[in-house]
Amino acid sequence: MDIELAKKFYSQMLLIRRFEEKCIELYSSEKIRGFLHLYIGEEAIAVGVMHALSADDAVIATYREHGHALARGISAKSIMAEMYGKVEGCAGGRGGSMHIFDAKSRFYGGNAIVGGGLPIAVGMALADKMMKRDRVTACFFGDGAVAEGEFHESLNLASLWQLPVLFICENNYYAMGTALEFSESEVNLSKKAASYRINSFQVDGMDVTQVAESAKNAVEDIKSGKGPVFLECLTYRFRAHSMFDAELYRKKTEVNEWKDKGPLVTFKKNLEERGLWSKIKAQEIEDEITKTIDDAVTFAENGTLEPISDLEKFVYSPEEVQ
Amino acid sequence: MSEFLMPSLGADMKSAILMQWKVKVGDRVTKGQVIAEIETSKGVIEIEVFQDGIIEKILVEPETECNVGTPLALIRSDSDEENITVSSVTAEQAQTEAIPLAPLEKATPDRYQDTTPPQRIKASPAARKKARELGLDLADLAKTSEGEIHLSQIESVAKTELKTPSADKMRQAIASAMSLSNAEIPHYYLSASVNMSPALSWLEEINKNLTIKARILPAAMIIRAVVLALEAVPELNGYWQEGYHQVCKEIHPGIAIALRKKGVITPALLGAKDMNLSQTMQALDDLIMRTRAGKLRGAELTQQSITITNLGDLGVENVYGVIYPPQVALIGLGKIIDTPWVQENKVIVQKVMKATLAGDHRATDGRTGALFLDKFNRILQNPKELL
Amino acid sequence: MNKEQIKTSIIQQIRIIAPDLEYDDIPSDENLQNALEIDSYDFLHLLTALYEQLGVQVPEVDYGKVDTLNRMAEYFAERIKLN
Amino acid sequence: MKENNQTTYREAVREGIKNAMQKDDRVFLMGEDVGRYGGCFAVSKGLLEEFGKERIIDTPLCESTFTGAGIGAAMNGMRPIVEIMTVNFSLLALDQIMNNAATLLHMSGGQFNVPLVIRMSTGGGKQLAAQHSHSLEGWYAHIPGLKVLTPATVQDAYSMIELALNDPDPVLIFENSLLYNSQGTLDTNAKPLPIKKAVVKRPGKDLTILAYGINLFKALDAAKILEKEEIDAEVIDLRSLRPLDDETIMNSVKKTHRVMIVDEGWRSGSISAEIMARINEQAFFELDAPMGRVCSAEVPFPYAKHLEDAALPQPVKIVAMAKQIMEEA
Repeated sequence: MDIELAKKFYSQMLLIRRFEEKCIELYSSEKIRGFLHLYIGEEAIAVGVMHALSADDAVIATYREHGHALARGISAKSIMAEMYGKVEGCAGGRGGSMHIFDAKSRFYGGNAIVGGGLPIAVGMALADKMMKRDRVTACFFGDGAVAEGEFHESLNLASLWQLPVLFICENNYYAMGTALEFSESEVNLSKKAASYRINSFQVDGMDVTQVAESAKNAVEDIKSGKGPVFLECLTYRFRAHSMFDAELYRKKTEVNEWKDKGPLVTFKKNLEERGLWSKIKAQEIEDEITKTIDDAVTFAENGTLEPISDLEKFVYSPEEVQ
Repeated sequence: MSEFLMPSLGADMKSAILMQWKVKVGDRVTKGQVIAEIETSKGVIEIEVFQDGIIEKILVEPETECNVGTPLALIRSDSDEENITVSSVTAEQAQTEAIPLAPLEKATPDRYQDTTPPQRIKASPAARKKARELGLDLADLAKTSEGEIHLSQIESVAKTELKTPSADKMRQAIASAMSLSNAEIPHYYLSASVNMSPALSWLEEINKNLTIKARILPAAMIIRAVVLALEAVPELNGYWQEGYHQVCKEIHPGIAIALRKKGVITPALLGAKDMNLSQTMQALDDLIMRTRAGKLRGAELTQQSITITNLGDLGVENVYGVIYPPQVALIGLGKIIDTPWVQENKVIVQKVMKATLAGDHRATDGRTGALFLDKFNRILQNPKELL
Repeated sequence: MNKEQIKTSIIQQIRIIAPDLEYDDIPSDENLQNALEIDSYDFLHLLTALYEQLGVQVPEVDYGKVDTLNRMAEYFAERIKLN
Repeated sequence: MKENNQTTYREAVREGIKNAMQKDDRVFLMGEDVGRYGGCFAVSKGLLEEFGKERIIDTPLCESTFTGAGIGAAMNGMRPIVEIMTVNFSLLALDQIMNNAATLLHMSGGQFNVPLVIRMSTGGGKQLAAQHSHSLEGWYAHIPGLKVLTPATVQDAYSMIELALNDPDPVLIFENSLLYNSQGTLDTNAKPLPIKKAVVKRPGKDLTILAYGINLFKALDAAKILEKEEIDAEVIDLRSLRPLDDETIMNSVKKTHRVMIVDEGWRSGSISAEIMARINEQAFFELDAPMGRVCSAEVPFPYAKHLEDAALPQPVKIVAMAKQIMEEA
């Protein structure tokens, strides 16, 4: 772990944290509408996994995907503008918080149907295998998706056809308001995935270095043809499922326990043990991030609305392409 | 200085109850710190402040319901001047600008491009159906109207060129007229016996040197007599409308014509004043034929200025008719029958017809009626006047 | 033209004026105007049509001789033989 | 294929797939029992031997995921043909089809195309009872972002494969299961009609009958019967339910002024209802009589033959409806 890597991990995680906090403020003042699912508390997974992926690999995520998008390199400006419904947003203001897309970084979207992205990831990996391309499709989903039929169908196909897909399960112990023990007979999700003869690992989702390490090994295994890998990252979301949620389903004490071992806290302790904390100039990173986020808000505020006359554009491809 | 507002937690949240403050005036607060609890439809939710500062003033007491965007407290930030915090944006500004509605009309696709070929008559199905029912020809109607032909146009045309309405509709029309008439018109009745023998034998002489096609029926002669009498006594020929009596310059007598098995209709013999006897006969012949063929013109159904019912054919002697509003008189002509008649104090047999007059007392009185019957009778006693 | 043929053409003319009547509705020896609800106007029309078809005019004075179907047929039969 | 290019609908579909796979190695076929079994309706018999298991892929029974995999592969450079055995099982894949395939291009602001072809059999008439006799192509025609084709003739069964594969957007092809054995002429180098074009199969002047899929042949049978009763019916093969060929439909209505539709779907919210609404909007003044339609009875399809026949559109029903419309003129 050198200073540059430490700076990268810390600033990416902090950017996500501050970005999501700004979203709360903007949502409260009605600047952002629709649904908003925040990644506060789970930053280490996105940052760790994205570190292991190459630009050539593909990413498929869920509706809680601001962190993945930022970690994948999509600009705070284009994501913020998207949530303002502006045409400068990464999907032209048509997707909103739950549907962030970016062709350049092969970010194939947030998906608002729980488990909806898994079959697509399988298909993308199938194409890569058929065309003998040396790249991985990383598929993020939560513990809620494990209960969907498509989880079983996708893991089975991926293993059956030995497809180059990296399944990353962000197990934050709650599917919206239903705790894990109320939705899964087998709560050890990596053990469940192993039953499909898939190499499955359980890792501390709060420790960015562990996540990055496991993800790197997984990608290497996949690219050496050992078939799909299943990474279960144990984590916790510090905020409600979405903005309008009284969190009746969990205790504050539990939330506070997890906050004490959150991704930023854990990483800071880790850097202090290695004498790196003082070297990364945390305050500079903080100020730079504040500026990035303020610029993003200004960019979004000044964004323009897509003309209504474009409403039907892209329902089908333009005539000439057909 | 900035306001701490009641936050919006979702599109379907319009207001919430401030339950409890976690801080008091003078307390220092830091960005993200929970400073109050609110009660929403989903339960109690903690709300946080979005920048560092000191609680300057509490604006809302606990247990108060406030709309989203209501200022709850004032927060003085450390260095008040430099950092302008977003939260100071009031609720109104906070509203993302309303989506421009103007283009919404443009966004609604126009219903359809009218591509009906010119030669196709654009008539609505309702209009076509009505036209078919009334035997109206759409083609000539289309010539006079541009654009689409709707039911309303068919119905207005029907008023002027009505085909004989079907029997039951006609019954209904007569029924409503009769009930109105009975209810509103104060009728008075007069009758007189008219010796028809002289006129009939005069007519027979005339018919002798006419071919059968030009033969004149007694009815035509009688109608001619009525018209001449009305010229002398014009008050009976007109309308009672909106409370006043209006005498009609033209004389359009409604003639009762029987339709086989379908009741009686009284189309007007338009412009009877300007017809001599044979012209009256031809006009009557034409009117009866068109009535039975159902090809009457609208005016013939609406312009009657008086009505003549000669139900004599059916053996009824006295005809006490009911006036058709808004007309003011009706003349009933009975059956011509052989009757003992006193002449130069000898009793001889003559062909006698009972003529009755129903009058609207609002418009005319018995004296006018009597004058008319007298004139009518004298004309028939001197038939040459009829030519 | 014999009497029967004349009778049928009279009936044909009557059915033109009163299409609702069938052949057998028309009685041979009853007053046509009363039995068939034919008014003076229709009766004149009937005679005019028969004049055009058979060439015989019935003057008003002879109305009494043509009040039934049979008498009318006879009346026409005699006059057709003459001219 | 026989010499004078007479062939069956099934062979025409196979020929279309084979031809496409030979020309473009991005094309592959994926679905239940398409490989070793040779296809539930024997459409893909022999293809496994010719192209191998890498391109003729038997899938487990997981409609949602193998359809989703088709979407993913299409987004990642392939030209997959996903065969869902019957429209009845496609309900399990409806979320992937509607929320992903039909939506991604628009929702991503034009970034990601889904050049995917999904074929499925459809329709009743084989006493398979309620769960195996659905005719839901009209449903799918409700979804913007999809194209819905209903090949009735042997020629279309062949040429629509190529048309669909060349389209950068998802195309669904519905093959009525009773048509697989039907015979017809196939000209493999005939230039295919564009996807959107409806075709007048029997010109006529008194009444327009709109039909698609197997109903085209029921409509043509009915037209023969009507001919004997001096009713000259114009029969049109819609070929595509989305997009609908409004122009051809309205031109025919403007010619005959009387129109009826044969649609095996249930009448409520069906494609026939949509077509009647469009005629109402675009050719209202052309109508001389109320429009008519013959649809399936609104019942779960019964097993017993006499009941199923009563539930299905039949030529005798089409004739009766046509006469009713003619009388109201």
